[in-house]
Amino acid sequence: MSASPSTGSGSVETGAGGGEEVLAVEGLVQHFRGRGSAWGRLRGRPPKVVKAVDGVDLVLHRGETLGLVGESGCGKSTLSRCAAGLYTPTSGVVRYAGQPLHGAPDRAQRRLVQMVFQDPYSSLNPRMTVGQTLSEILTYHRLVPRAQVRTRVGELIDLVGLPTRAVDQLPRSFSGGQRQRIGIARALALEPQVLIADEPVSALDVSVQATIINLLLDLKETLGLSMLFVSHNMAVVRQISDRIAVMHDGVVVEEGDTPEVFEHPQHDYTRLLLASVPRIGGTPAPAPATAGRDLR
Amino acid sequence: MSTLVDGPVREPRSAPAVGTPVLELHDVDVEIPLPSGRLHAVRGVSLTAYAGQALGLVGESGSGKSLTLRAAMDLLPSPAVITGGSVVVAGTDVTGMRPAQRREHISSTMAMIFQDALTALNPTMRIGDQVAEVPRQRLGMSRTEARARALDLLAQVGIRDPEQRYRAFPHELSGGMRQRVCIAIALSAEPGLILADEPTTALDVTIQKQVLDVLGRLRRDDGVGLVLVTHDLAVVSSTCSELDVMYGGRVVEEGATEVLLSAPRHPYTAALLRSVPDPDAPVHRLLTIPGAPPDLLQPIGGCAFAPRCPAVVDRCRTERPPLMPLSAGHTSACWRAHEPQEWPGQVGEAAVEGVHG
Amino acid sequence: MSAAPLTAGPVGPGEPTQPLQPLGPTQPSRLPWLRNRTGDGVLRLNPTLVIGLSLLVVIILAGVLAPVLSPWDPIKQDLTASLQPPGNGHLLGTDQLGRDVFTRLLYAARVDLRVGALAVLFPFIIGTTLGLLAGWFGGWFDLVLMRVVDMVVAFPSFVLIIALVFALGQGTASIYIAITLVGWVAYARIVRGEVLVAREQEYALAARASGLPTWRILLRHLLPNVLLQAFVFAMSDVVLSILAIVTLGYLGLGVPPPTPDWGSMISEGQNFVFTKWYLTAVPGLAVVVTGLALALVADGVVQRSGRR
Amino acid sequence: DNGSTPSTSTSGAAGGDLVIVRPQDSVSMDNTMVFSNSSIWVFQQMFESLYEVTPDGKDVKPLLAESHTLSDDKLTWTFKLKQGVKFSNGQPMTSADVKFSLDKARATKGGWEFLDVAIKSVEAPDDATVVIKTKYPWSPLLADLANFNNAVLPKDYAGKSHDDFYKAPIGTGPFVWDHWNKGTEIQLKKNPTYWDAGKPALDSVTWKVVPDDNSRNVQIQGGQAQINENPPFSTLEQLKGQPNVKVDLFPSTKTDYIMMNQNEKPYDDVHVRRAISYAIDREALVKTLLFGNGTPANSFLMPNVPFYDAATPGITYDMAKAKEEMAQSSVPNGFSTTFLASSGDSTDQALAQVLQSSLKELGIDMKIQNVDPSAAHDLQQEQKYQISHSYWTMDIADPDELVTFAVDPDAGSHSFYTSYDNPTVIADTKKAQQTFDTAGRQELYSAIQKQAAEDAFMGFLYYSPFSYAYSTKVSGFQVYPTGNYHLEDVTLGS
Amino acid sequence: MRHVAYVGRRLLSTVPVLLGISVIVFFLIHLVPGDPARTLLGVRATDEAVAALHVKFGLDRPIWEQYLSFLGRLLHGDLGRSILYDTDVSSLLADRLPATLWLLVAATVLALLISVPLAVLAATHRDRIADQVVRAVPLVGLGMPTFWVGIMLVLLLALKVHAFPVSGFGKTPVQHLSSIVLPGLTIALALTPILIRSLRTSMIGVLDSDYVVTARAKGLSHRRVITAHTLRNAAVSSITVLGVNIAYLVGSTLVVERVFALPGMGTMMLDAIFNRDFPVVQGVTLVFALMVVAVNLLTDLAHAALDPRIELA
Ligand SMILES: Nc1ncnc2c1ncn2[C@@H]1O[C@H](COP(=O)(O)OP(=O)(O)OP(=O)(O)O)[C@@H](O)[C@H]1O
Ligand SMILES: Nc1ncnc2c1ncn2[C@@H]1O[C@H](COP(=O)(O)OP(=O)(O)OP(=O)(O)O)[C@@H](O)[C@H]1O
Ligand SMILES: [Mg+2]
Ligand SMILES: [Mg+2]
Ligand code: NI
Repeated sequence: MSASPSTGSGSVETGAGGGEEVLAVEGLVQHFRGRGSAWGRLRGRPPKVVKAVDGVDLVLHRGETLGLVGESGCGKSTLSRCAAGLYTPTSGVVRYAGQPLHGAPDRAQRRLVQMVFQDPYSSLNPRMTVGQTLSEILTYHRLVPRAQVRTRVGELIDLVGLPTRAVDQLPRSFSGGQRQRIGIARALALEPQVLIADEPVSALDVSVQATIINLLLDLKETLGLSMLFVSHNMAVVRQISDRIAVMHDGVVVEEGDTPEVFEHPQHDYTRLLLASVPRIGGTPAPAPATAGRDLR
Repeated sequence: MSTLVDGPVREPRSAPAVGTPVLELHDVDVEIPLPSGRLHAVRGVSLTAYAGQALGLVGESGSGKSLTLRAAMDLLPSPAVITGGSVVVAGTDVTGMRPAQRREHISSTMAMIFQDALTALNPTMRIGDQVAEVPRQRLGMSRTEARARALDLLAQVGIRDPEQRYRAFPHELSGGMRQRVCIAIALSAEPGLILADEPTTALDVTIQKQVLDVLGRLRRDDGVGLVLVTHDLAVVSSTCSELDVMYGGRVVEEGATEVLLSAPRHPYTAALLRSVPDPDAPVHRLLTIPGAPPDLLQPIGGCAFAPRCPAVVDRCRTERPPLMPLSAGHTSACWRAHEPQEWPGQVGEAAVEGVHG
Repeated sequence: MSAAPLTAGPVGPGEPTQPLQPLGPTQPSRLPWLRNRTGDGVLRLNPTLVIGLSLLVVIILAGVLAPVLSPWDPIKQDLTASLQPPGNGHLLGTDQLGRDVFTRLLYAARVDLRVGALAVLFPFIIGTTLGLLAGWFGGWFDLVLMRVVDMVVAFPSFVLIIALVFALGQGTASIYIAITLVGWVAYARIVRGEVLVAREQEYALAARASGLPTWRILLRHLLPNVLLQAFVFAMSDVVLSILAIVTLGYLGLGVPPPTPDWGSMISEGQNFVFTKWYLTAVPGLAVVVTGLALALVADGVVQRSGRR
Repeated sequence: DNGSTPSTSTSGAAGGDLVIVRPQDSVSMDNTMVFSNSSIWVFQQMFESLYEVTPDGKDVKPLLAESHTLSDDKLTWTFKLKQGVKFSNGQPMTSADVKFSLDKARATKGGWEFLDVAIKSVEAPDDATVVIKTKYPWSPLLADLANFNNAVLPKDYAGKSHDDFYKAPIGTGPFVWDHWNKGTEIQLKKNPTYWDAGKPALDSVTWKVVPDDNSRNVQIQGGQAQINENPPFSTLEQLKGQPNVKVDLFPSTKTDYIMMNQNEKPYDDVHVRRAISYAIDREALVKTLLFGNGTPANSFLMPNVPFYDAATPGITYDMAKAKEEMAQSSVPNGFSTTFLASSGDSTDQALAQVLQSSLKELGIDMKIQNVDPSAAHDLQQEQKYQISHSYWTMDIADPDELVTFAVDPDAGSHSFYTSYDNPTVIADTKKAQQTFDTAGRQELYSAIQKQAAEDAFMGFLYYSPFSYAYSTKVSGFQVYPTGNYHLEDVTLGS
Repeated sequence: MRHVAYVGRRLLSTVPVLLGISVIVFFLIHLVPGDPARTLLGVRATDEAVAALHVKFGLDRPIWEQYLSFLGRLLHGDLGRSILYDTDVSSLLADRLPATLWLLVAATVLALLISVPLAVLAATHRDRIADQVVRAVPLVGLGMPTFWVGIMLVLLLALKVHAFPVSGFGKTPVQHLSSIVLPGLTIALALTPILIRSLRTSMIGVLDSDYVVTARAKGLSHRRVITAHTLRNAAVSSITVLGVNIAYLVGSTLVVERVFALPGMGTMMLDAIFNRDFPVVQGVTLVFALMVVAVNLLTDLAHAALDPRIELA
């Protein structure tokens, strides 16, 4: 897989994941202005700028899972939120099937890229039952006739492996893993083509983490979803991704097929990352070449 | 990852000889009175931590790991209380001591570090002062002595430019540095044992490694014992020689890490092991553990894991299995510990099926 | 390989065989703050809330049932029975104009609770709306609104209320207007702050990701979640409003006579503090108890919501 | 001064600072312009007039004048001045000062000059003699001269401008100016060169503003103040119960009225006014509002004023008659009206509520409109009210001041702001001003009082005394029916 | 150094607020019905005299013109002349300011003296009897009208016990000090419920935090844990609460000064309102607002000084 920017919109490339390109991130830059003071703003003093994403090109193919790894704060979440069309990028575009995603007037278009969030506790409205959360979007997007909303909600809940009675419960009566399932059901309700999962398992216990990973793998297979999977857990990423992009300080430093990246890392940072991964039973890996680097 | 800046190697004042028990828990019970009833969070836990040895403590979220450590440190969050058993620190039973005396005894023998270093540091105090606080307040050093000691400690945990960092506030440091400051604080009382409650969960892998390396070095060079709580088996595997697995407030399996991880003799340990993805060997599907952890508000008749156990037999539901020795230093609380090969094939069978992709 | 069917059955060896906590009735209570933490809809109240609510109910009942509880008319005077000591059919004696103090105390509960609640209702609505919009949209609207808030906040609210009641003339309407003009800022601030936090919560992002329109996100997703703090503040605000009314009464600008209200009762009784102390102490106590009840309710609600 | 001293001993130790607490501050020391009692009672300690009111309030006696003679045509008054009187700046008082003062007093606008309208000229033939000519025979002249607006000030304000003079006034009185912290306190010091040797006993007097009723009471008990100016009647009972506190009720000329604006229907109907007047239970008001410390009023004049007629058949409480009158009126079935009340004035509030419930029986639906005191004052004077409450205290020892104010619509006050207009009464008023013999005046004033009561142009409520609470250390303190007091006789014990 | 620049910037940023305040003050007071000239001149004032006074005080000009000249004079530090007392408002204010400042300082100090120890007691004995009592008793205070509390305090501590003067302000600083205790206490009692609750809540939050557990794990004495690790951090959030309530505190001087006959700005304000003395009302309100703004600035600074995480940007 090439790390080079795709050439022009709508161009079809084939990679390890196979299939046409569904989501393309081109030259994406996302800066945040620091809070700054009101007075400073009045005087036009430039507030501090955080360069969260600083020029990223990525391509996601149909049916493929792209893993995005990198240390904490390197801009993974920002990139994925941009990719889901939630932020207006400072510059660059995100295209879905060749069409710019952001500012798309068509709500049908925007629903095709959906997101699962990291924190299972804050990503559900605490005052809406699961049924309300799901039927709200179904009704609003007129995905099914009104009369069938309830049936569809039942199907979705079933799909993510929750019991039917969960419909009338508030999020707080669910465990973290169950909440994350609700989050996935919500994303799936919109029948998306692309699922962006921003560290969906990092807040979960290992055993629960396994069930969610399995669920995502199954969904991908049965629904043919394309997925951008963000994580800092190398093992998890290896388990789920076809391709991997390694991010460092707002830019993608390495990209390639999963086994390739794991076995023949090119970039120093990737090597450091892999060397740091603890392994069960494995003797501690030898110190990487970059050892001794100051820790920021 | 850091190379340790060479400071003067110090012999910890109170460090017992390697191999002597520093902390012994005997049948400790911790209960939390809640409006909805008494939550029996720790149920008769016994464990021993030796000087110079790293003991791992793993288990599902909510299995009572943190409360066990905090019970040992006499730092239970209110309203939790120890309701049974005894805590022996450096050979002395502290359960009957007067609070001030107990506090003094415990904190001069053991120290504790927490998961989130940012919240574990006082945000309004300079980090140097936080490290110097124990030498100054408790060890009776003068201001300059304490300062020198703090600088020394900061250097020991691999903080570059300690002179300059001395005056920094916690929020001005990176996560890994903060965690190392915490370790420096823990070391400032010259403990024989460090209790670490998920010290690396909040860090990413590269920084996690640096922190674990510092802890490992302390153990090797200074003979400081370590109790490491985590739910990451991989971390345990590369850090600890001994391992205790907890489930539902009890220790369910105990033994050498290597043995436990290669040949688990408790179904829970086995299941846990199989649900961890291996960075080097992706599988088609991970094993999961169906069902939910036990409700600790309720009494549990038999084995706490029984409702979720693939190898469950009738006896498991009615009679609680005690920790039973299997081989030297390896015990398991399972009625069927002796016949792992007899456990029915679980869904996890699929796990070894083949490399995916 | 294990391909689970699209719609049927749990996928994989998922956790939920008996995963859910015990459940209550399926239809949860409509009042979110009356649900307990597990959300099972059973009104399992905590002691603080119980005491607070029962006190409040007693006070409200005292007002509502005043005609039943007392044979006297709160307004009818008997100049021959002025300033009677307690006893003789008058539980708390009579006031200067020979009216039964106990009866007036009961009827005053009606007036004060109503005035207090209404005086809080308007600022609550206005402040919450503005705070919600400012917090969500930010930008110049937020900037201007916050500068206005700064200005109003810079005034000692009491000074402003007194000046406004003066300007507008005595009467309950003036009290409402004055308290509203001054009071909305607190709500705007609180709600804005909460919105700034809530809008960064992932559920708000998720609602946006689902392509829901802004008004719906504001009303359905943010408002219910930011209302708690505003509500809690409103509880103490009712007390403050009653106190403001009482103090206006002390300055002679309160609820116009002959309507009984605790404030005017206290100020009428002031000249007798040394001889007939109960004339001021009892209505004073009524204000205190009401304040206590509302504060306990607010406390209980906070405890119940799991926040501290 | 040789007034008899009612309060017992005069043997208190000399010296000391007397602190008087009061609800409001003075407004100004300008004796020709100011109407506020709290100002008047202060500058009266510094300024003296040719005559002064006698302690019973019914007559005048010479003060800075020695004696007077009246010409036969009753138009020329000649006064001999007291000798040896000095101003507090050391300058002796002469007839030139008197002429200057009276000329200034007459020249003001919107002040007390209405008292002096009859004066044609003032002359000073020699240092010790003053001659006053009137435009027509004017019997109340001595009473008018006794008023504070005609006090004797140094000629040409002792070389200062009018404004500067009143910032630190100079007079012949027993006390001299010290300082004034506006809104908090005024202090006067003893005049060491006072002409009445040996007086005053006090070193200084301080008036402090303490708006809260209870605070004033408490300060007397706590020893921080010695005299509490006009404590409300409602607090008298508790004051009497305190050790070391003495409560005195001094006979006054204070009368309270219900004003009815005849410009507003249906108050132009005499039956309505009478009905309302009949519906007022004055006995009950005295009992509840004044706590028994007063008497129902039968006339708009008060018992301590000359020519008051106790026999005037005033209207008394009689509900049956009230209903009868109502039935005869233009609004037999009642009407609705608004009472203008001062907020914060407890008497007003209570009175309004009592009236409200009495009028209900007549089918009159009365609302209470509370406005702050100064707005209430304005609205009354602009006659933008329907029914309201007011009171009056005399300043001089002659009924003319009040009678003109109350029943003569042309005197500037539209008959006490009621627009009452009865030609017979007006004619009698004018005649009385020019009548010198007591019997003749009595006859005229009796007629006026009778007619005014019959017309019920106001509802006369009650006469009430001046209440004062003071420390038992204070002796020699006396208040005159006009409300003023003399502090030169006061001593402070220890 | 960074603090100096910060104060400078904060001061500048109050300018638009103050301007807004001046607008509110000016127009608000003109809503009040009634004519100050008539109020001043009294019963028999002629129309000419009233008109003359109008000219003298500029009351005859259009209102916006009055505002502009008001603002212009304000910039020269001229607050105008009191209509009632015919004195410069600024000199009146100078007379009255000390009592009010004494009162505010006394109230704040007393409030802190009462609430800090109680909050510490409650937070360290969480959910036990001491905590319940400390939490419940001030709640009672929350509902008590200030003037009533004032009267009760006078009855109890001045008249029965003779511990303090009943009212007034005295002449010497020592007298000021003893006279200010009761009024200060009155305001403090109204403030303590709020302070105790916020301080207790933040103390509990801090006590539960990992760094306090760390401090305890270090084996430090209870006293050291409270003073070095808990109070300061708890104060960080409570100081803001105190700042927010300063406006309330300033407002309550209106009533408290009246009850205790203190010659402060609050009583002057009431007098001025009752007499429609516009310039004084404007002046006092401005000074009050300035005080609130200044106190908020101070609390911000204190906050920044206590909490190194605050960026003084
Ligand atoms: N809304 C925002 N405003 C200002 N700065 C932001 C915002 N969101 C993110 N940042 C900053 O941008 C940088 C990248 O943040 P981001 O959350 O994308 O990192 P991440 O890789 O997801 O980290 P983590 O693994 O901790 O989730 C960080 O320095 C962060 O502080
Ligand atoms: N302060 C508390 N109040 C109520 N319940 C508590 C409290 N602290 C712990 N518990 C409960 O006690 C049990 C054990 O908690 P503990 O923190 O020891 O678990 P743990 O093994 O450390 O879990 P984790 O891996 O999530 O940290 C859990 O069920 C937890 O919910
Ligand atoms: Mg992230
Ligand atoms: Mg834990
Ligand atoms: Ni497969």
